[in-house]
Amino acid sequence: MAFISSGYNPKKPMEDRITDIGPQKFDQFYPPVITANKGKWLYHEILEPGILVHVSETGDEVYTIRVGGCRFMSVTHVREMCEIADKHCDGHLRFTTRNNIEFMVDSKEKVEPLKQDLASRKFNGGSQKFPIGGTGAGITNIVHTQGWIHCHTPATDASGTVKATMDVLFDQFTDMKLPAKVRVSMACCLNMCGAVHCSDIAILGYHRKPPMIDTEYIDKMCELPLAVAACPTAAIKPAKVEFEGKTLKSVSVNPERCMYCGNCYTMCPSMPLADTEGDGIVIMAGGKISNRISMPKFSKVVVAFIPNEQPRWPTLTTTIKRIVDAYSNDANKYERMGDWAERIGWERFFDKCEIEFTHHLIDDFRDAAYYTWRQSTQFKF
Amino acid sequence: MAFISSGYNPKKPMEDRITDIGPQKFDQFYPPVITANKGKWLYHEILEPGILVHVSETGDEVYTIRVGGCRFMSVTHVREMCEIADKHCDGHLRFTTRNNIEFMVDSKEKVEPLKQDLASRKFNGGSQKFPIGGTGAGITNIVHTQGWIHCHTPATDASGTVKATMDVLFDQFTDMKLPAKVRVSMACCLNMCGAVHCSDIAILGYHRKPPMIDTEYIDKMCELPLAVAACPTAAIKPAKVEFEGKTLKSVSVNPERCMYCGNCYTMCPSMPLADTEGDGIVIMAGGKISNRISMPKFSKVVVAFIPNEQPRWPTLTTTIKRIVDAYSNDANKYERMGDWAERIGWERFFDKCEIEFTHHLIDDFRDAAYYTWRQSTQFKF
Amino acid sequence: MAKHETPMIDQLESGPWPSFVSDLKQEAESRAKNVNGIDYQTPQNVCDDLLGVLELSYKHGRTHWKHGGIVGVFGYGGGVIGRYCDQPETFPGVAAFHTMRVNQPSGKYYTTKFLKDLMDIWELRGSGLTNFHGATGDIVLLGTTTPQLEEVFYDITHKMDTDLGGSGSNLRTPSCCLGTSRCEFACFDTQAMCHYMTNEYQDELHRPAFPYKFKFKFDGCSNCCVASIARSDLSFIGTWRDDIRIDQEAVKAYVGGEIPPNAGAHAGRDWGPFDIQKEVIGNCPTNCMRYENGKLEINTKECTRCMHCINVMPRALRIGNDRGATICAGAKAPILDGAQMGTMLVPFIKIEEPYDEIKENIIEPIWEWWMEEGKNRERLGELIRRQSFQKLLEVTGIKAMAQHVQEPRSNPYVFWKEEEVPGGWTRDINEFRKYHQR
Amino acid sequence: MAKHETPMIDQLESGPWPSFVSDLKQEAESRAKNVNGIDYQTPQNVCDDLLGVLELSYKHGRTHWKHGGIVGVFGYGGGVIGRYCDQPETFPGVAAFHTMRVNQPSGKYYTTKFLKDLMDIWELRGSGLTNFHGATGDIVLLGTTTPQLEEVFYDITHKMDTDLGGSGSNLRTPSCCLGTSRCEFACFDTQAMCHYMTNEYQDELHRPAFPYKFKFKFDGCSNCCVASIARSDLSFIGTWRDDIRIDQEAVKAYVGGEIPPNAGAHAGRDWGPFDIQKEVIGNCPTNCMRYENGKLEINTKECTRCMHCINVMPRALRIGNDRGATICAGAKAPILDGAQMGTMLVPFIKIEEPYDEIKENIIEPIWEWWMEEGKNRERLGELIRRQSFQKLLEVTGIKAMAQHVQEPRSNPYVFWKEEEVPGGWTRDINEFRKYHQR
Ligand code: SRM
Ligand code: SRM
Ligand code: SRM
Ligand code: SRM
Ligand code: SF4
Ligand code: SF4
Ligand code: SF4
Ligand code: SF4
Ligand code: SF4
Ligand code: SF4
Ligand code: SF4
Ligand code: SF4
Repeated sequence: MAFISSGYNPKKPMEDRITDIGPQKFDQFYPPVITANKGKWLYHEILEPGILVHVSETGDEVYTIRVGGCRFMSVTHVREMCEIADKHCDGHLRFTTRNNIEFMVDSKEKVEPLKQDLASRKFNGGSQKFPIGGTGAGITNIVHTQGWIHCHTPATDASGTVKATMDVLFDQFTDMKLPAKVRVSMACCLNMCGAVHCSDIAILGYHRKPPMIDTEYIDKMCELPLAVAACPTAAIKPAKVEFEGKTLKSVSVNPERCMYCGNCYTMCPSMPLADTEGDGIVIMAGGKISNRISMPKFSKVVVAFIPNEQPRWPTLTTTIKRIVDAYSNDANKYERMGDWAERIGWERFFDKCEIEFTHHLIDDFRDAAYYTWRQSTQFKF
Repeated sequence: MAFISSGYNPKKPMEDRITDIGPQKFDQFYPPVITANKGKWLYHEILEPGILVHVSETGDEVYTIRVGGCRFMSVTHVREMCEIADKHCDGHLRFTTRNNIEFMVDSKEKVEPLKQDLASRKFNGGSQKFPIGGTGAGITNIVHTQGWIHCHTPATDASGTVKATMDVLFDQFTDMKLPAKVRVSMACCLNMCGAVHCSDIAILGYHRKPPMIDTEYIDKMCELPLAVAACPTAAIKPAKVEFEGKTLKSVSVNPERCMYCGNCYTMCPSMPLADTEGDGIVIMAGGKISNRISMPKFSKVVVAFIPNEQPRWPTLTTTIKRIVDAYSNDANKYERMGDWAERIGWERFFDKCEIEFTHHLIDDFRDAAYYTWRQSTQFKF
Repeated sequence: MAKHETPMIDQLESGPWPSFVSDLKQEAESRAKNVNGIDYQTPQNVCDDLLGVLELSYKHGRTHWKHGGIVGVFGYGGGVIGRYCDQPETFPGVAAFHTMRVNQPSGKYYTTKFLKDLMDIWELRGSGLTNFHGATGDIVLLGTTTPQLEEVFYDITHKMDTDLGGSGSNLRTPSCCLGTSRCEFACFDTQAMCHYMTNEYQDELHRPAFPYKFKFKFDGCSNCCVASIARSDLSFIGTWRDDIRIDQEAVKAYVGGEIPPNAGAHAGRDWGPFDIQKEVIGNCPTNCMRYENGKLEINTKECTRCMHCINVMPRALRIGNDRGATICAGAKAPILDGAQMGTMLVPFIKIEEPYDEIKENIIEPIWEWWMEEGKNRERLGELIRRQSFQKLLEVTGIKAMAQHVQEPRSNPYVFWKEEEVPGGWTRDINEFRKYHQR
Repeated sequence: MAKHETPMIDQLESGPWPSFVSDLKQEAESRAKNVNGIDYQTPQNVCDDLLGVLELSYKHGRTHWKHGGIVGVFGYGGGVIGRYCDQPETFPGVAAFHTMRVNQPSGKYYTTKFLKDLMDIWELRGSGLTNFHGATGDIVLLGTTTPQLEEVFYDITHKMDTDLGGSGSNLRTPSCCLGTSRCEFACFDTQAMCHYMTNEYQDELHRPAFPYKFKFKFDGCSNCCVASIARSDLSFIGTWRDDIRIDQEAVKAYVGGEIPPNAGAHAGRDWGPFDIQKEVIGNCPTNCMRYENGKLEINTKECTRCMHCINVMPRALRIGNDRGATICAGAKAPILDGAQMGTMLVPFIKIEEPYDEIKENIIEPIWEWWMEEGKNRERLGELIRRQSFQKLLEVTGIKAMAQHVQEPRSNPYVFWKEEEVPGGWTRDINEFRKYHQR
């Protein structure tokens, strides 16, 4: 490889430097029909799963075909999208807040050819490149995080668990048969980069072992007081350790107090948590974000642990499928999963989803835990 | 006065001593109709405010006339009750869990004479001795505590605030026009001996000044470490103080951290809180205890402070009356005050009750405070 | 003539509600007159001085009782609250003004004989002032001098076959709703159980050995007329497991307007004709009822036994036959860390004398745990919060179930036990570093 | 031929959902073939080695990325996440594999030209792998070597007129829903505001001066399509104050079954004919709607603008005309003390460029407070909890109102300010003792 310079001169980093310009202005990217009708939209309709029309007071219409994106995308794949957008959409496209791709056309005739084109494209392995769906009362793309592809703290993989789960939920991506939207989210550790804490179903990577201490290196690599201070449960104490005849500064972790949050590891590389058997997945359910009907709410832990069963995590995916099916059969129209669980009572949620309730699901984190216990004689046997 | 011995011999305290016998068995006190029908009651009906009938599967009936008791009662007053019970009820009566008195008779004919008799009795000052009422969808007796009659920590009086309030709510005691029961409770300090924390309306004595420190005496009279440990907000620190040339062990109180709970005073007489201008009343509302329809719930602080306006506390009583009226006008049948407030939204509660919302009413006590803030865009302007 | 001028509290004599001031004055007068020539063992003018000190408090807006006062009867660690006036020169009659807590009979039924006998003792030996009843449930005898404490105790035990109640760090006087004695909703005999427990645990009641106070209360059903769920460390609340018994004819009578709804509780206002759909079905918190073609159906499986429908139609609906109680734990007043409601611990347990299962599996293991782990002045509810509800389950050997929670935890911070995690917690960093370079 | 055997992750190629493994292989193949003869500045086999290291992670059930890595571009404190493989000998292609966060255009509309240009740069200088988009909203360019960081930065700024996004203790890349551009529910131009704030606060975005990260998100209405209320320190959510606009004819068309409810969102299942009572009126959380005699009425005063009725009947109901936004503060993920939702701070504010009121009265005072008082790694939400919501009100000069709370406090532990209490806190114990003896 020969180094190709962009023009940047490391000796004079400020030369020709452009900084703080921010992103390009969004409206330069609008398709013409959007520019012409911005702020004038009257209503929309979902014509079929994945296909929306928005109608403007000018009489204009924009047809949107939404396709599943796996977010982790290659240059080649992005170029293929561009090729499609060039062919059908005058060179415009957009991405949604949940990492789907939207192709927009300005008349109904253009929909069918676009649709055909998208549906025809498959990866070598057989999976669809651009599955159409993700609208209305169904399941859309799973927002997720890095996992074993790029991060240092994951307790499971992100792309893999998502692929396995979306395969199982694919019907719900392409039809709109659920009582309401079901938003599935994935985060590979407690940092919860996907903000999965308010999802109908959350897949969460979780460590279950206190950190190891790399005694020999810890004092060299970490600011010990920072590691001590990082621990939310005060499980870490400074310690002196004998190592090969020398007394080293280190820390000790009280395993009884540790909740495996990895916050110490974030501050200190000499305290790794990852463990083949310790690591796995927590399933949370019943959260939501929209203020529609009910207020936003947090997801609740419904399965305390599922081991990592890569590559396809069957226990995880069948459990999720069971939850979705139970919800689908039982909830009212417009009723989000958490609202359903609250209406029937969480004790019934566990019955209907055939999930065993275990002591892990009772809150014991801080004082506020109390507010989740049942302070009433109202319960179902 | 000549000392009259009961038989107790202080020199030989164990002589003839009877201990640990507990109370007499309850069933010795039953009126015959209760003995005969215990466990066999079929149903009851409130014939008019204060008058209940319970019908047994044996066909027997018991008529109960409930009368308001001010709980603080003299021997003379109790004897008067006994006289009534002897005359009408074969020498039986009972007290309710809210300090009312119940006279029971076993046939309908006996009701009217008893009623007449009760209604005819008045104190010299003009108040009724035995007001009939306290049943059904109305207001019953206010449970309360000692106040200035007997306790060392009150921030207001108990019997006086209750008398003033019951006079204002007297109509609601004798009719049954409210949407549901409204339970008013009173406690004269944060110890809340009346368990007013789950009442539709709670009258609560509250200090607003940090304790004074009786420097000269504190080390003699208190276990300083106990006083320090008693403080829930860690506002108290051990301190050394110069006093008339001597260095005395004492404590210091950080007024910023003090929430005037009086817990230190409970442990240490040299830290009194009482203050004419600091002390007064908090009004709480919307709590309930029964599990009927909705679950039990805590009362919420709706007025942060009302000064002590003895002897009749007009601001307190008119505020309470306003709350009761607003509730009465607006709530649904069977709807308790807290359920009403939640249905219309607490912002409307303040509007309808014409109470000003102040920053004091926002929870800032510990972590759980957060759960009472509004995490939604759903609110009413 | 009154001993003290009391212009402020005099204003509390007017108005319809019984005036405690008038009553107090009547007692003062009775003692002044002393028609029966009693040799009062507490100052004759105790009531006058109480009026006086109360007036002074009204003037100052502050109490005039000194802090605490350690007095009691021999061998008991509670039952008496010592109290001294902080202006004894001005009010010598109440210079010492202790209260005694007399354990009420469960359910608070009385014969006039009992009351009169008690009043005789208290007129002689005390202030002649009482509370019927204290907030915990006791008969509170309000105000006497130190030497009279033992005398009163002797009298009530010997003459009245009755004992003192609790105070201090011990079991407090248990109390209950009237239960089966006069209520058709009662799912167990609250009075019997309350009486039994009071006697069974006399030692715990009289001799403080706990970290702090402990309260039992017994409610016959979830209407909770003794407020157990809000103010007892262990509350026993009646419930049932089978069907609500329905008398369809009576339902029709309600629908037809022949019987007033809710036993007439709303009769004071015209709420319009009874609407079973709106008033009963529509208010059922679980939506488990249907009224169609003149027939009421309840889906028992979904019913949470909230009592609403039964309260509204007591002549048509009756509690089930398979009765018992739900046990909640940890209720308390707000000091120190905020109030707590009782948390549901045992969803259903049969209530049968001698209550062995409850004593051996619930009450005593909880006390042991609390006595072992509880800090000074830490209520059970606070200990549960500090050490977790799971710990309470362990201690009582109860399996966690979804019924224990209103909702599962929303934070994922699950603490695992080492034995639950394969391989345990001891790991070899060098083994790890073989696969993961620094 | 693949460089590494990948039997486990190969199994993720089957099934209908787009396979990232297939895509990764396609890129590996493209780089291996290099049809266009590119002089790749990142190892040509970077994708092969990523496949390999991923397979190893699947085998071990553990990540193979080392902790952290401090790299970046000159003058910026964020925008790059350093990453090194912990098996560099086996997977030299990904030995260094840093990501760059490129600030997306607000609303994520693109021209193919822009994307293709960016892809050209990234194919040359990076792994050819991306995330469209990162969870915060950036375009994530996934995997390059240290020397390429400045080159990519130079290219995107010079050739693409585009900047890096945030990482580290600074303002993070703001993001928004598509707003008025294609949504009839939008109450303000989310993209315009997002773009404005991104540019206005470039310094805060690129140069970490905060105690921790800070996020803005902009939602056009309370459907919250960018989830602002759950994951932004300050979230701006569109709303209105006047009446929902009703087209009564269209309402009738819905009732008559001529228009599918909820814009056809439920069309996949037969839910029976549309029932306006049950589906709209009955689901309105405030019960403020009536449909009688073919006319829909909404009591605006009681409406909480939850969007439900509008969502169900978008052709009949439209947001009001007096539009603005609600501002919520303090949302965050669960680390450290549990997740937080945004708390409503400003019920309504007009949204008009240049947003002076918002900047001067809300954003900047909040930042000042947080920079002054916030601890290291303390999010705004945590600071509010620690110092009280009242403090946030003080800092922003907003008056407390009932709207700020879901319910008032249930503990009575009100902290008073000395100036609020007559006489203040300094008292004379000797004066007190004149009236109250020890
Ligand atoms: C395109 C997108 C915004 C964007 O800027 O990219 C979008 C677009 C629309 N949303 Fe959304 N929402 C989008 C993410 C969200 C999110 C965010 C999320 O899930 O992370 C939410 C919050 C979800 C939650 O509460 O957990 C969201 C909650 C809603 C709701 C409320 C649904 C509910 O029942 O609570 C509506 C109203 C509705 O569906 O009737 C809505 C309605 C809509 C409408 C109908 C608005 C309109 O008039 O155009 C759009 C098409 C809906 C559809 O897909 O069926 N949108 N919408 C996002 C598409 C994501 C995707 O690829 O699937
Ligand atoms: C006598 C007493 C029990 C005792 O052992 O002394 C009692 C007796 C009855 N209660 Fe009660 N309750 C008694 C205190 C309570 C309490 C405790 C309290 O207020 O401190 C409560 C809980 C209140 C709360 O939730 O805040 C209570 C909540 C109920 C309820 C539920 C009401 C509700 O709407 O939530 C019912 C059902 C009803 O009224 O239909 C009820 C029903 C009844 C019935 C109808 C039961 C029956 O079949 O006999 C009794 C007569 C009701 C009436 O007065 O209208 N009782 N009841 C207590 C009378 C107190 C008084 O003097 O006024
Ligand atoms: C007499 C009585 C009030 C009344 O007027 O009825 C009472 C009076 C006192 N209570 Fe109480 N409590 C009384 C029932 C209660 C109740 C209600 C109940 O038991 O159902 C409660 C709330 C329930 C609970 O236990 O949580 C109650 C919660 C307290 C507390 C706070 C306890 C806590 O854990 O939060 C204290 C403070 C303490 O113990 O230091 C307290 C302390 C006190 C003391 C002993 C004052 C003190 O600081 O030491 C009071 C003595 C007053 C006096 O001079 O006579 N009292 N106390 C009640 C007992 C009479 C009886 O035996 O029947
Ligand atoms: C790349 C991204 C995940 C993704 O795959 O999309 C990401 C990746 C990381 N996040 Fe994140 N966060 C990403 C969006 C989020 C979000 C979502 C959002 O912004 O809407 C959240 C939750 C919202 C919030 O901020 O509360 C989030 C909450 C965290 C946290 C916990 C912060 C907290 O206060 O609780 C951490 C821990 C930390 O900062 O030390 C964290 C830390 C990290 C680090 C830097 C790991 C670390 O320990 O230092 C991750 C680097 C991964 C890598 O190797 O590339 N990340 N992180 C997202 C940023 C891409 C982008 O710029 O668009
Ligand atoms: S959730 Fe955790 S493991 Fe996953 S990308 Fe974020 S910080 Fe990394
Ligand atoms: S993992 Fe979390 S709880 Fe455990 S020691 Fe580290 S910081 Fe503390
Ligand atoms: S509430 Fe406070 S002041 Fe009143 S009796 Fe109880 S402890 Fe005393
Ligand atoms: S009153 Fe309460 S908060 Fe104040 S110093 Fe005393 S114990 Fe502490
Ligand atoms: S709690 Fe139930 S059983 Fe006891 S009196 Fe009240 S209604 Fe009757
Ligand atoms: S008891 Fe309550 S939950 Fe059960 S059927 Fe009656 S109203 Fe419904
Ligand atoms: S948040 Fe509201 S305005 Fe924005 S896209 Fe969603 S529905 Fe439209
Ligand atoms: S927006 Fe929501 S609250 Fe307002 S009328 Fe519609 S459904 Fe009701």
